Amino acid sequence: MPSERAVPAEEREWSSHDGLIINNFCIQAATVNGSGSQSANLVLLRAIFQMGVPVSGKNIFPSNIAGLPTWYTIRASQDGYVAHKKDVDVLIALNSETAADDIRKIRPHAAVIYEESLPLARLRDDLYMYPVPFSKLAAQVSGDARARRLLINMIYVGVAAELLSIDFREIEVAIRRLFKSKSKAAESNIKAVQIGADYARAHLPKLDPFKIQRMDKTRGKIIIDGNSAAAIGCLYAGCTVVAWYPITPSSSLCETVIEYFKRFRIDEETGKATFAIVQAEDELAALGMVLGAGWTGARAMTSTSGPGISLMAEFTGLGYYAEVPAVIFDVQRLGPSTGLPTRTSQGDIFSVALLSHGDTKHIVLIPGSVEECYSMAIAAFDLAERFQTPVFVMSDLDLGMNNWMSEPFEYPEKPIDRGKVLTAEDLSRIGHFERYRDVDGDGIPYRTLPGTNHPLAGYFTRGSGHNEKAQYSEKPQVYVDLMNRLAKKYETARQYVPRSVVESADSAEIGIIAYGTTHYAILEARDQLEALGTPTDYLRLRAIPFGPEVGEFVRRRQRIYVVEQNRDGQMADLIRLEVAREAGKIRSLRHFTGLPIDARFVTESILSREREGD
Amino acid sequence: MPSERAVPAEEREWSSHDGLIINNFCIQAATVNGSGSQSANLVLLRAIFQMGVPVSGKNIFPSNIAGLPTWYTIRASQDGYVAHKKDVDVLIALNSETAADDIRKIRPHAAVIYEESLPLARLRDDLYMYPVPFSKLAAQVSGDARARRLLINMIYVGVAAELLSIDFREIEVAIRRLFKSKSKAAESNIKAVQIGADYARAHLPKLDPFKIQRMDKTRGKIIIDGNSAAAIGCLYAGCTVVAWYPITPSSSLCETVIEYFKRFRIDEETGKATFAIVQAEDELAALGMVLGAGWTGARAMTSTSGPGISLMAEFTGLGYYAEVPAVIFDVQRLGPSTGLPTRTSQGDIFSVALLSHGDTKHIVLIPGSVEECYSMAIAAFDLAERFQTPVFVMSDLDLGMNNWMSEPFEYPEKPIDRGKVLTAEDLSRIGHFERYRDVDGDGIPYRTLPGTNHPLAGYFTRGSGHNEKAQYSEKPQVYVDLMNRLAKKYETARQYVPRSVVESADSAEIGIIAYGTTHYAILEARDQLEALGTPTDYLRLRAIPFGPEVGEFVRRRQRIYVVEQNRDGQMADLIRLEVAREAGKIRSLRHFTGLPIDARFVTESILSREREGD
Amino acid sequence: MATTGTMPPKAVNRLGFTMADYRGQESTLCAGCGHDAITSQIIKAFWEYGVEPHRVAKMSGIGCSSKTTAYFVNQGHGFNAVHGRMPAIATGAMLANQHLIGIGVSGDGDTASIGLGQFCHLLRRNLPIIYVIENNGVYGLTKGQFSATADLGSKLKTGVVNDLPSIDCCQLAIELGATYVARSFAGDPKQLVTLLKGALAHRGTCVIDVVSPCVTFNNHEGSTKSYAFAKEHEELLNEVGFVPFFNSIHVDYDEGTTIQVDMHDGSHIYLRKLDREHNPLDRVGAMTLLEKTKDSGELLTGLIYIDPVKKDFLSLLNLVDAPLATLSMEKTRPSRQSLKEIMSELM
Amino acid sequence: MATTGTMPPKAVNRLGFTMADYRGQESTLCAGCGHDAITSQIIKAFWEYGVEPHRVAKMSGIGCSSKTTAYFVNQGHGFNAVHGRMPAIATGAMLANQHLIGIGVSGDGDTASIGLGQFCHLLRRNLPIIYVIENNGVYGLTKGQFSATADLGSKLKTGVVNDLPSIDCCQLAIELGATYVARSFAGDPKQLVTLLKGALAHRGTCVIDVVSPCVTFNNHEGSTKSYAFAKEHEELLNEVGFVPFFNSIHVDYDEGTTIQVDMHDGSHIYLRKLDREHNPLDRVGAMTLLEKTKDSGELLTGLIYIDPVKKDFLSLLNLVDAPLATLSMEKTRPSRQSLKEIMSELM
Ligand SMILES: Cc1ncc(C[n+]2csc(CCOP(=O)(O)OP(=O)(O)O)c2C)c(N)n1
Ligand SMILES: Cc1ncc(C[n+]2csc(CCOP(=O)(O)OP(=O)(O)O)c2C)c(N)n1
Ligand code: SF4
Ligand code: SF4
Ligand SMILES: [Mg+2]
Ligand SMILES: [Mg+2]
Repeated sequence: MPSERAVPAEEREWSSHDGLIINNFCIQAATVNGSGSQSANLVLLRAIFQMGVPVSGKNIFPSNIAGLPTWYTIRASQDGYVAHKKDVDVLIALNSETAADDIRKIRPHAAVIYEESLPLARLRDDLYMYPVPFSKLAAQVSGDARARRLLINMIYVGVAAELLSIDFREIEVAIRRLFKSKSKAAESNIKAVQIGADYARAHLPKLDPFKIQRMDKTRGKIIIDGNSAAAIGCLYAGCTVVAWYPITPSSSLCETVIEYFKRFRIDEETGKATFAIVQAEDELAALGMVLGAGWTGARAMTSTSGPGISLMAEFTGLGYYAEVPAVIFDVQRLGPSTGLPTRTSQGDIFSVALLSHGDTKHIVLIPGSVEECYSMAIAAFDLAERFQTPVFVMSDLDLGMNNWMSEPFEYPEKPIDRGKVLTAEDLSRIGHFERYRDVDGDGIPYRTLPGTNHPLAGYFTRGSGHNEKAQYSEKPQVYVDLMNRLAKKYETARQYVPRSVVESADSAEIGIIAYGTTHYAILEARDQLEALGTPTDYLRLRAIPFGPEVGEFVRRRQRIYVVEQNRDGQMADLIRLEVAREAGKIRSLRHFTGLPIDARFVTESILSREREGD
Repeated sequence: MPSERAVPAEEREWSSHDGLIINNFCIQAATVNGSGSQSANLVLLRAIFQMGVPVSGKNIFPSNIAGLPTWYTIRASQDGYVAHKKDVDVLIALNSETAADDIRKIRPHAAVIYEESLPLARLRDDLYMYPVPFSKLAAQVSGDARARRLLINMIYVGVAAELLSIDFREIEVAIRRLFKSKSKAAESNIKAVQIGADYARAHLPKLDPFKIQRMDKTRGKIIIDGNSAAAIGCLYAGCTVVAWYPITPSSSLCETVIEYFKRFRIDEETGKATFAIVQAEDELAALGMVLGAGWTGARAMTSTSGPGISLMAEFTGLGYYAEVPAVIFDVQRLGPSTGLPTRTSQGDIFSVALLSHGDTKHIVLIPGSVEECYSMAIAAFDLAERFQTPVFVMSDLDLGMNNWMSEPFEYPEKPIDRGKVLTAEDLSRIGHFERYRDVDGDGIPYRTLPGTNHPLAGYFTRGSGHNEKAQYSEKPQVYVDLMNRLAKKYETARQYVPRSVVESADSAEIGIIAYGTTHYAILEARDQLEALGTPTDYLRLRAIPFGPEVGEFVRRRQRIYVVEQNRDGQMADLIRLEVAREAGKIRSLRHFTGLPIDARFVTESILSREREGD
Repeated sequence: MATTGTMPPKAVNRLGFTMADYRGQESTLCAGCGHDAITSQIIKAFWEYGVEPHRVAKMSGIGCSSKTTAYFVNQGHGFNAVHGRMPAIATGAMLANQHLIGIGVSGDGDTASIGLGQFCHLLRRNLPIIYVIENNGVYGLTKGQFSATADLGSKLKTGVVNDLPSIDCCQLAIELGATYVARSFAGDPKQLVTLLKGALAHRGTCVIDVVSPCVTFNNHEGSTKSYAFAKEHEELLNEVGFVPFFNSIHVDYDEGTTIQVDMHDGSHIYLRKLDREHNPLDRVGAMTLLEKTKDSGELLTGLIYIDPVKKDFLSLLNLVDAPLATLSMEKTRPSRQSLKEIMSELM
Repeated sequence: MATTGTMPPKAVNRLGFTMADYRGQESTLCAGCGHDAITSQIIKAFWEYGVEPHRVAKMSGIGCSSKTTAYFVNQGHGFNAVHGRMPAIATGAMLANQHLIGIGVSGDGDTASIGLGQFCHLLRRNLPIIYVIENNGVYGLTKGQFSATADLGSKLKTGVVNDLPSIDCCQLAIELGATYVARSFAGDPKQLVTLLKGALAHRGTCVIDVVSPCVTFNNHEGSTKSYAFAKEHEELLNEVGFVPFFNSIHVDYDEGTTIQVDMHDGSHIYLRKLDREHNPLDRVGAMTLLEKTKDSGELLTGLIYIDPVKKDFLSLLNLVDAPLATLSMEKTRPSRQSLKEIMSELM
């Protein structure tokens, strides 16, 4: 075990007080999935949060149900950095299979809480080792093997809380919150935490420098995952039809929709549902149902991930060409085909932006925070109806399934926008109706909803060639006109989709462009770069098609780093196409390990590319 | 009717001899589909061909079975131009519904053969009008309405032949060829032609200048459509498994495969088939079967069009990531969704090149002639097995379903390449086997075929994350390494796919890039441009990924026109990405009416863009 | 036995519409195609029953058959979707507006080949629509390849023989949960129109599998879906009569020979038994009948199975009465307070 | 009645392999998962029957169940494809090499939800493979949502009740053309191993629908796919015995109580009737039985239907004997002369 020492040089950035490292470190619990450790980790996370310390949690879990290694990382950051951080400061090593490896990987001078019976003590001599007889402690409380396994998790919470000075009362609050309906469970869990804390107090003298101290940086904030946030968005978007098929990491979005809708969308007078949710037989059917519902006038959505996107290609083309609204959430996971279902990625950009054969282009929204999962969900329904086309919302596993702090979401002040819909009264007034005519010059035609009681209301929707009156046509000019109008509609969308967010002193040579969850690594990396004398400007994309600000941003800078989480630099390519004449400026930085991107990767990549001169 | 006159000024290019226009005009037969006119048109086409005159035929037909307007254009061109030409010189107007419109559209001084009872004589006064009492003539021969309808077609052949000096003996040969098995039908058709010819001779004094005269430019050539050519390619490629689902304009490819395979691929000794062909239940299943067969070692293929491509997205990703050979023909048709199934397009480029979610890139071959449909079919199977990946061959309706002249196809001299397959003997010798290891540094691993009788041969194919030994793995580095190797494999493919064809004096400022059937319009347009003082260089793409010659071509020229048949300039974008720093040079010219692109469009577009200076 | 008398075409129905009001665009199918005959009966049935045209949602996939939704009820709302996927479109459409009268028209290729999965799941849900299969045993629109309903041993014009068993859509329908299952023949307009009216009165999935000859590609000798073959082999399972709810006719029937079925909307179906003893309310009997006659070559037509009580899919969802499609924002956006509540739970 | 005695695990089978030679990677499923029990019986059956490991093609879709192809016959060839699409992969694989012994393992979601269309078409083709459905009524891998085989009225842990009828894969299998159709239970290893050996002796599609409890998501009260429920409700349809072709045992049986079925490979299956009169050679009877017991709550296990004579899909194709996969160029590239012939026809 290393002797007491000062914060090492490369850790200057840390807040150090009396040799202590306060509110600025990563805890990693390495356990086995299906063992209930997830609750323990959430309790730790929330307790720190409740102490006012900015915190984030990343769950690295396997694609199976039980028995495989899983890692949960909790990052406390007084500066509010919430990006993934690779360096582990406090390891809770409870998975005997990976423990040795886990220990080998952590940074020097880290603390390790581990099962005392495992032969880990001598693996390294630059760590603070805290052996704990977890199994024995658990056995004191329960005879049942399964119960013991669950208890161990809370015991490590107790040990960690004691060692890191996490307030026991906050732990208690967090546990009662989690188990609210089952208060007996709450009590036994609290007891287990106590056992851990007691053991630590009695047997583990504090050696490491890591400590949580109360702050005031989380007051009024919420903690939520992106999928739940999107579900809440759907709730307030007035979504009425949901058709979905389970797939990791998207399932929890629709499952949360079900919960909230059952709670808040039952008509008070009649006790009946103002929504319909169908678990479809697959993704083809899910999107088909959404299009059917969108056609007849529901605000309809589905949610999926990569494989589902591929299966939705044909129906997406229909929605584009027949101009039917639909909202599709793509919670991206890693890799082609089945890939790594429980790893994060931004690998579907190209696929989604151009989904389907024969000249198609789609509106894509890219939330960069849980708040945007919420607000862009609402925006997506409005856009889908306004533009009468499928609109995609591209989240990812990291955003969708991990817990993030956020300001509370604001109630939408804008009323629901149902777009250009003609009612029977409108038809009587106007006296004619051509479904696919560009009346307003914006490429967007008017529609009626099936069921409208007016002799002019009926029209024939189809995925085959059609004229302005929605009649079948094979005339060359009719086809060209329709396709050009669709292109114009897409141009119009540039004005309506969320603008990019630019952060700039407008003096930097270097521009960074990123989107989605890559944002958090950029925030931190920019500070690191700045500190190292390399100021950067930053544009966070929020939608496709791009607004004019993207071209502008590129034009005014010398070198542009497009940072993203896929192999092929998909967004970099879309940007190159957008700024064709300046495509040479674009440099693509890609992180595609399936773990969320971290700031150090960005910082080091940019510095090394800058050195190389490319 | 106009008086006899010299060839007009804008037609200088035409060969004119004694005021005649010889072997250089377009005949268009406007009929109703399902009426049997297709045979008549083929007879005309072949008769001209047999007279040694270069000829091409374009069928513009509706997406239904019978009763709608259809147009067949035969272009005779002594210079060998075979691109679509919009100007009609000789119209055979037999569709009463469209006749007036058809006549309105043709060029001045054209000839019109039409049913005399239709009130068309006075529509225009700048045409040579030849009224023929088709119904009456047919009634003389047959009482049966259906037979009469069929006869009318051959009667117009006779009229046209007589007026245009097409040798009656060649007509006879062409008819006997077409009806070979049914010689009674041949006789009655010949008789009908005779009736038409007799009528013309007796009642229609020749006024127009158009005439076919024997030449010697087709000797030894064949006439074939691209789908049949591709089918013959599959035959000699040693393709063993075919799974398909009917779709226009791809169906005839597999239907022709069936014919040829039944004829030439029955084992002589046993009378048994050396192939298996399955009509699958849909395109998902078709590609699934191909992948299953490719995995166990068949040379397997399917053929489809746009909607099928969209449905194949998921399986394509599996093929890419699990590295299973497959050959997929995409005979492109027009538009998103169902679109216009009987119109041509090059609209699936982007979709196919990047098909499926999560970072995928595919090898794509693009035949520009019927000969290349044949030879690239063979190449595709070799590439699919060499690279262990899905390989796409992108044809289109124009190439696939229309008739084209060609030199006869050459027997493949290269033996079949089965790629890196380890046999039981190999395994014994080597002593170990890792399915996904990059042994040779080219990104391409070795495989075994299921059924190989060796304890080392088995491995586990999957679309989920896997290490070099084909074991499931979620390790970040394992994923990154695999994806990088796949990227390397794709780089290797640049050396193996067919190179672009460059035609250049290397002095032109202007480069044209085109591919597939756009080629023929370019050939003709370059001559037109040259004649107008605008010389051009030309690169015909034949595959994705591009070879180094593409970048080279762009670098060495000032302005590049990428000409293609889709709305979004999909290939132009792929080229922009390839030459990022010079993307500004790329100008995109797009023709997407669904009719094959014509030279005049190219010439005029380039001239006008050159004038504008862009 | 009484059926509704056929009204002369210029007369108006109970809603004041003439038959012409139920027509659509002109057909572009081949002259003589069975599908056009079916279209005529749809027009007639909708007219006679008195369907409000603006409530009609006409949905289809791709194929000659699927085109026909354009050929009836012009004032209705049509959706010609993609190949084999009409069931999903129909499901979504009905979810959004359960007041629509949904009719799906599909082909045998569309339903039993590419679309089989969606078809089966639609049946399982008992979605309240009329699902007409225009069954010609081939893919008409792509020029006559066998579909999955082609009978074992039947022959294409080219001489190719089908060596796989045919899929029986009626049998699947009964097995998987549809509640009104009939088979008919395009050449038997009287039966077909009655079955269609019965279907209009039923709330649940109504599958009507209609043998509909493809005159261009499957009407030759050796075909088992030709006019000639169907005419020769048609066997009536029962004689179907329909008395709509708005008709006060009282029907006297003999319980020994006739079964009366009371429909959701107050209409009645009368089924006169013929030679074969068959009770269409008996699910096991219906299945057994189809299984037994599978290879007999007979074309059994009539109402094969009906369950007039089972709940349809939409009823299971307990939806508000107004269509979801047109609910106002007041109904679909919960209160400001509710969001506060949710937020405070997350703090 | 005699069945093959179970050999001790270290013994070798007729080919000289030990049982260990039929094992695979270690399972990563939850402890107690029914799927693992099925894997064990596959290992045992393949060992006892004496399958050459290198001839085994193990194919699956996606799901906990689909992972299990990695857990047996390590020396075989595995293909874990995409969700619901194993049938197409299996069809292609068998086309390319009809000497492979194909076994597909799938889940109820994989087969009856997303994969239903492909499953049905596989059945129709009677492709010669063993198709094991590990049926737990839920999507295990995505954490326990209902699949399409969930029984009407069954309950999730969360209290959600399934209100749609379940799809019976055995009934579909018989109806659509499979020729060996059985149901079993992961908790009944003796029956399962015998059914698997019988399937190895059969040439045609063998569907074995095995109730395989998901201990994590569907083993609670209210589930109809739990160990407890299945144990309580299992009803043996018959007692199955299997005598492989290489075994010279002579079986004396009573024709009144036992049916003998002669298999393609010379093996024999003996079926001792139990209380229920059921003849698995009788297709109509088998269908009726399933239809009748649909809502009875009974879990009927045993061999439900067998047709030992119908031709399988590959036989219909009249393929050369050698696998297409490994035919030499001499067999697959026609002569130079033939191309000349084709070219001259096109001149
Ligand atoms: C995805 C897809 N695959 C193939 C096609 C081509 N296609 C159009 S209609 C059709 C079959 C139609 O057969 P059926 O449903 O029986 O209708 P019919 O024409 O016989 O009435 C096919 C294969 C298509 N439109 N889309
Ligand atoms: C196209 C696609 N959609 C969804 C998924 C997610 N997914 C994986 S397994 C599965 C269901 C598995 O259920 P089942 O087949 O019953 O297998 P079990 O896990 O119950 O054994 C789903 C929906 C996927 N992998 N691919
Ligand atoms: S091809 Fe056949 S199905 Fe299609 S319209 Fe003609 S007759 Fe009808
Ligand atoms: S989740 Fe269920 S099906 Fe999956 S491994 Fe666990 S017990 Fe088995
Ligand atoms: Mg059909
Ligand atoms: Mg399951």
